[in-house]
Amino acid sequence: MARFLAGRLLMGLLAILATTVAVTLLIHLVPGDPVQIMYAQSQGTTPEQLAEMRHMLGLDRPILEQWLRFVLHLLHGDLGVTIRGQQPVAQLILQRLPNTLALAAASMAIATAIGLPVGFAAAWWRGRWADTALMTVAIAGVSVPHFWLGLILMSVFAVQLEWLPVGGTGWAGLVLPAATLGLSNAAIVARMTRSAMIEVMSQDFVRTAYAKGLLRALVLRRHVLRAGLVPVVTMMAMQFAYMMGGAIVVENIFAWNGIGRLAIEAIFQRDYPVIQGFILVFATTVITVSILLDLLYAVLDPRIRVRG
Amino acid sequence: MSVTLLDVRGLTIHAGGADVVRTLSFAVAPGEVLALVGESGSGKTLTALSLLGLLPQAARVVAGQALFEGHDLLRVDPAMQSRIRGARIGMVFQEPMTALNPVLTIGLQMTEALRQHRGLSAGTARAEAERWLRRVEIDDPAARLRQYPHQLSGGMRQRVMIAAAMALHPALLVADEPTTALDVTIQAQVLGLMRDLVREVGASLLLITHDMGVVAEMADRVLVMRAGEAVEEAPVARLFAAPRADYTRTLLAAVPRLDAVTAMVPPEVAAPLLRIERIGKTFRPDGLWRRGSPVTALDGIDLDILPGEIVAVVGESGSGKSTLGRIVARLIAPDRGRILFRGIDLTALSGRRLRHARAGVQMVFQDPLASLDPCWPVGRAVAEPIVIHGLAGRREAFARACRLLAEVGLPEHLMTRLPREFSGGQRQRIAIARALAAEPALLVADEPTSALDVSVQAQVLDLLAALQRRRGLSLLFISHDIAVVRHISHRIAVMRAGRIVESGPTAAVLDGPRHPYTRALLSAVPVPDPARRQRARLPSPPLATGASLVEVSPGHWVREAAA
Amino acid sequence: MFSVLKNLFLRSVVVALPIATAAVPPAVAKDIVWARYGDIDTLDPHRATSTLSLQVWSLIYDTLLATDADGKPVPNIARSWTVSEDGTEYTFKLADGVKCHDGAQLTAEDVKYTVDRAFDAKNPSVTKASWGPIESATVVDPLTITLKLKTPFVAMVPFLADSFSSILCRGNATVGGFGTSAAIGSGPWKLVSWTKGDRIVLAKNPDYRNLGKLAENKGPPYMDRLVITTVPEPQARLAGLRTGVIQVAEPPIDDVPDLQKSKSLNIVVAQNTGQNVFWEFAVHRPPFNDERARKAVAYATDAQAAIDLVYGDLSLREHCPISRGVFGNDQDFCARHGQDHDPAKAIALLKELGYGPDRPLEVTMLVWTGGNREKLAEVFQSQLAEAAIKAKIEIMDIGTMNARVRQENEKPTGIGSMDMMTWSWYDPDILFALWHTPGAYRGFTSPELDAMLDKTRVLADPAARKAAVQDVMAYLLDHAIHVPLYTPGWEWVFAVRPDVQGFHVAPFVYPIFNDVKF
Amino acid sequence: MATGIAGSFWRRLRRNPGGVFGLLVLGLLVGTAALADWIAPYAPTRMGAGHRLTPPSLAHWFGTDEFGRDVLSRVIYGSRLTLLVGAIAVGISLVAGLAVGLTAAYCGGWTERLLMRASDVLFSFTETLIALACVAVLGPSLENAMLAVGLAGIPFYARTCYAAALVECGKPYFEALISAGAGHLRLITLHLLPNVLPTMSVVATLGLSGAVLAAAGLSFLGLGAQPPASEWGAMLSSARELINRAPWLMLFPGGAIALTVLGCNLLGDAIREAMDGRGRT
Repeated sequence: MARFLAGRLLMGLLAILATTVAVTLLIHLVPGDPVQIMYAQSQGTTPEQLAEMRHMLGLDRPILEQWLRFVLHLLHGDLGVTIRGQQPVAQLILQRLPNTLALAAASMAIATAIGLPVGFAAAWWRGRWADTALMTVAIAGVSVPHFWLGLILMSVFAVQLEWLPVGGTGWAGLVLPAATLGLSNAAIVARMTRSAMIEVMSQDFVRTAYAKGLLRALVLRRHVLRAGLVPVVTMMAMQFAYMMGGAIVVENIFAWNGIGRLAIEAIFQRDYPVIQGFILVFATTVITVSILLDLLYAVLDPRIRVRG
Repeated sequence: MSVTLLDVRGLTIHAGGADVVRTLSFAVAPGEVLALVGESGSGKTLTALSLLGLLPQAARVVAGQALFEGHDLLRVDPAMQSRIRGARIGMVFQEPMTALNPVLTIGLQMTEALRQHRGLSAGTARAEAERWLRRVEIDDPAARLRQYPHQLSGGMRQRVMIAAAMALHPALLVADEPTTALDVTIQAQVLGLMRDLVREVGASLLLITHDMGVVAEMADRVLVMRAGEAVEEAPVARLFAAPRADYTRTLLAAVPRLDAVTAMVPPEVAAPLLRIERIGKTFRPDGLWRRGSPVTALDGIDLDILPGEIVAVVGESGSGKSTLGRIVARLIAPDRGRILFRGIDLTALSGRRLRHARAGVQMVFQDPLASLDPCWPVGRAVAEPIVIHGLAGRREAFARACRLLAEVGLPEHLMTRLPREFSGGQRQRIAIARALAAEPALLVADEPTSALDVSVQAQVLDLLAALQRRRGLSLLFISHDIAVVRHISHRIAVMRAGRIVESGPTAAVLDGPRHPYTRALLSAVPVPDPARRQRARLPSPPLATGASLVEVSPGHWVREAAA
Repeated sequence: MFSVLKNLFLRSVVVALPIATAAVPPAVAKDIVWARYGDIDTLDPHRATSTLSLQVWSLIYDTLLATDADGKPVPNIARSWTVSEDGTEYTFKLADGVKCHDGAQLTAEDVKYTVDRAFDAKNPSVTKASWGPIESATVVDPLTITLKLKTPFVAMVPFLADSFSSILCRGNATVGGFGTSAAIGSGPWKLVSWTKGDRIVLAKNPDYRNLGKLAENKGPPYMDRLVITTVPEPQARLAGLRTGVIQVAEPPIDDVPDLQKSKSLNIVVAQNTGQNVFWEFAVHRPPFNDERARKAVAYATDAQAAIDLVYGDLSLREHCPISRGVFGNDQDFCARHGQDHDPAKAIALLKELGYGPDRPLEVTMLVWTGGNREKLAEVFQSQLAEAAIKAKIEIMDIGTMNARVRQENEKPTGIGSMDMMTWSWYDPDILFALWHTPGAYRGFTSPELDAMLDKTRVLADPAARKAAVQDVMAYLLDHAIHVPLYTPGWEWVFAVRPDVQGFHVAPFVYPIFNDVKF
Repeated sequence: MATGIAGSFWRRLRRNPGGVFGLLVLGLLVGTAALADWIAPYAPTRMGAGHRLTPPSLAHWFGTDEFGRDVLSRVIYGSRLTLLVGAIAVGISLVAGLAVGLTAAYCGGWTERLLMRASDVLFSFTETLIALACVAVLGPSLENAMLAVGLAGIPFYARTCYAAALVECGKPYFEALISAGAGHLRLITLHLLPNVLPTMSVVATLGLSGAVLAAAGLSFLGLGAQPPASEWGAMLSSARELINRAPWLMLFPGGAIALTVLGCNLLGDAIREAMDGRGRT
């Protein structure tokens, strides 16, 4: 088990390092002169100012040195400053990261709370009308674009019924975006849980359990659920990453002040340091959470926890 | 207690649009061992599953009765069914690797049935489980109960299954091919164990198998099934001595007998076509960080194959026989040693020269389902090696492929069919035809018949022998079944844990085995003759390392234990 | 509000978050919440020009003079002022007892500090030119200051009434973080905190006395705090207004007619905004170096139809380069010189230049976000398309567009570039800032235009100055250098909750919160 | 013979209601895109075709938008953009995914480990982040969005192709061909590819729905289609401001996206079921 985790941690670190490389290169992939574009977005574009800007960003030095500089600064928690207003990027992102995480966590909670039981019920009544009904709803849910669902929920609950605020911060502001993201992902969780459970129910050891004369409920609770937990947990890791992706769009609909909205603004303002910071923080968050869930996976699956 | 424990009358099971079991009737007396024998697709497994109501969703019982202790098993309500299952009828399945829940401990999976059926407390149930594990010869049972299934070998898991079933003192134990997935030596021990336990508990045994040897070893009475119908039912002695149905007779004839006389004429001695010199191979788990322990598959193998000679390599799983076959066919590279084929060292070749030279060594595999590319019509598949080596133009290659298919007994008009439209036996023939297309000098056959039904097995073996004689091919025949090898090979090499323990002419080795492991191996092979049932089983000796091969008689080498 | 989110994050990341339907946390009692679509650039009046920033400066700082309801300069901190004969020396008498937010007395020293900082050699104010050619600011006594000019400059007096000339207290030099976390002025509201992109919190300045501003309340504001939040989505602002989380905000333009009918919110439309929205071109390269191309765009544009479609009656067609309410504006005069909607003329001019339906004139149209301008751009895009002008719309925020327009002007090559520029000013001197060499965006300049513009700065007599201004406007319109479209254009519509009294908007879109009560 | 397999495949597909519905929707989409010029009642960019913001009526089945443009025509022309973006994005992902997956499975050793680790890392970033990063670098436009969605899909296609190809490489027929001396190119193109394509066709169909969603998402954020393009995502974005006055405005573009995605999903599932029949010989 320790070796599995050490491997997983090392992989995570490698992935984050790869991200820093990608992020350093990002600014050079921009067609045309990035500094010209970036600087054009703010005051003054005289050649000396451009040169001074290029020097300040360190873009005139060789790529390797730039990367080392970037990593060194990263270790000191410094992600450079924004082009517009010279605000430290790290502070700007860390100020908003909790909002995105809260949204992703709330959506995960909703998606799991709805998705797991529905998926399980569909697997349990496989082939019967309940299964087809639930799965038809699920596939419709998967097909509805979450930004459209967001608009519909906003129109009904915030504009017409005025139960909830359209946007803004605080608990009330979180309900609609989390519902949007949670509902649209609940369908995916349901479909995945169903196929995972069906796969487990068709295993030989379930048939052995029945052959031992165990009661149906006991077989379900002890054998199927416990064995089904492992694939479900692996699914949650991918689901969280998917949720973070969805959060970017939903934040823009409901004016939820997370890093997603910050990223979109930065793209429009071509504020590359902010974009670089965003990509790094987003990737690191996703990787960290997947490692945490792998930890949970390793604990649940004795084949990894206990060496053969 | 009525005279019969289980009375099945007119059982009919419908699945996939057809009746797979038609009006089957049989009875099992208390304490009796009834064997249900038949080839794949005969419906024997479905019959067993229907008794416990475990039929897969696609299948359902349409007619018939199964009276057992006053209940009709086919129509009993779920509450009663769960009281009968496990408590009155135990079941053991074929595949030990997946029969246990990987995420639960052995202890929990053994005690849960005990606690439900006999209301034992956790402590007494655990003690009972421990007692039964010791009874099925599993060491340190207390520790084993805390372990997980992946920490036990296949044989041990099957023993756990049997212990779990018998601990409930069932009246009837249903065993569906319990030892098919196990090695010969372990198979013998598990069968013996099962017979003793059943007799001890006074239960009856319904044994489902396709292996007549196992039937001869275990059964009191036999029911032969074919395509869902009963063909013949008789006491085991009479069935083997005087089979009445033709199908039974062909079945018995097709079973290779260990004691059959070998009539192979050894070729005259000449320069070896293939020389395997000190081949060694160790598999290291890949991946930068997963430092698993390296596994030594081959530890210094020396073997010669003369032109036109059939050499059989026999050993249990993990002995390295398949690895050796794949190294000879240059599918994997050895760590040490050389392979001299017609004097050229295959291991040194690479790229275009390797691709040309290796045509001389072709391979036939075990799994007929995957031996042919599902997207290619068989005609084109057989012609491909010819096209690859430019031995002939496209049309000529096609014609030659027709001739090859005819040679392996397949009519010409099937050329354009896809592999999925052929049976296992036919597909193996096509695979052989493709191997011959490259006009090889040596054919490496890795368990070519072990996935086929017994009757088909015999035909393919005869085909191989005939082709070998007619074309003067050399054949490296790899198998775990000594009986199969008996009447096809000139020489035989017995392998264990990556080393050859004994090799020599087939008759010499099989009739006068000198190495203790060979003797144990031979004693474990089930002989399809009920009369020779009770002979003693020899235990396999501990692994001897460092000993060297000594020639005890011309061409007969034995690895002596270290002096 | 940030603290709520922080512990929310700690609690919810691992454990699945239980959706507590706790009641919405009540806003701190008695806060006025004013939601705007964007945030200020900086609190330092010498480093930005956006209206969003100006409005906040007008709350924090005070000015020497003030503007009355018609936009005329009147005394404020400066109780009176005298001008020398040759118009190059102005002396101001300051009111006594005016206090800065840090408690210090506001004296002539503070005015001198502000002027010297605006003319700092190394880092001058971006609006240095608008102060006029000030040579020196000398403190005569704590309540008297004299400004010496190189040449006469009549536009300085209206400038000193505008928030660009906010008086900075001396304390700002030493407080640290001036412009981002500190801003000491003498205005009705004190700075408490600024979280970029989220909110600015201002508290009541208890020592404030209204010496000339338009508010009826002569003392400090009635309410305790004013919170200015950034809520880019119009629908979010509207919903905030409805649920009471927000008191004052710019509503979605499209919903204004319904709001006016339903009376659920009071709609306040700013008058005399001085805002002017106009086409501007990159004149140093083809095609817009040729006057005919510029005129073609002017003829193809139907501004009246576009603003009817997008703004209904909230905006008016504007013919002059300086909008209604600014000295020198004359709709009829300008209409005679400009190019009104005439597609046939546009097509004819383009044919002369070799463009037609099969070879359309490709241009980029730069527009800045907000105020439904993207929608207006689409309308113009389709109007231009009918005259074989293929416009690719690029949307960005105002800071980005200012820099981009200048960059396009300085770029010698590339496809034609035009932009929908917006300026608001209280005095025709804006034309000097825009079109006098070197020009705010390094755009069109010419010697005869420069001469005409110089005259507008020196003529003290109103009639003479008006004639000079009209010469400049005629020149700009005849050569299609400055093609006026409509006014007002941004942040001129406010929706206020019915229970909020006393809110009104001073000329040039300065909201006044001193009288607000609810 | 070869049609034998295809014949039974189509029979099974026809029996699956989801498959039929999926085929119908995709047929409708392709038909609408092809015949847009004929069936659209008005030109998509013609302003003032009707009064502003009128609800669905006989003259305008889907009503009119804030410029008086006919929403039905814009949705019809929008189908062209959606089909174009979806097809090209899936094309990019599929071709690149196949190349990476096949090479990794066939070569093994370091190439395999390198390629697969890289795609795992990219996969963990989720498609949205990769698409955003591409658009941030290339700048917002429909073509860039298409490229971004295409690139973002590669890790998923590569992993699926790698898994399928690995299974084939392990099969005896493959090893027999190696021992028969078949060259690398021959093995990959004539044997690996045909056996991997059925699985990849399922991935491509489901991928199409993913690509359409992702592209619409980007346009919704203003990073994809620029005005006056009548791309469904962009139409939804402009409908957002008018949610008060014209709530019906967002129903039709959103509905069109949902219908297309539903069609692709159902078709993908149906193909997978119909194929499993063949897979389980």
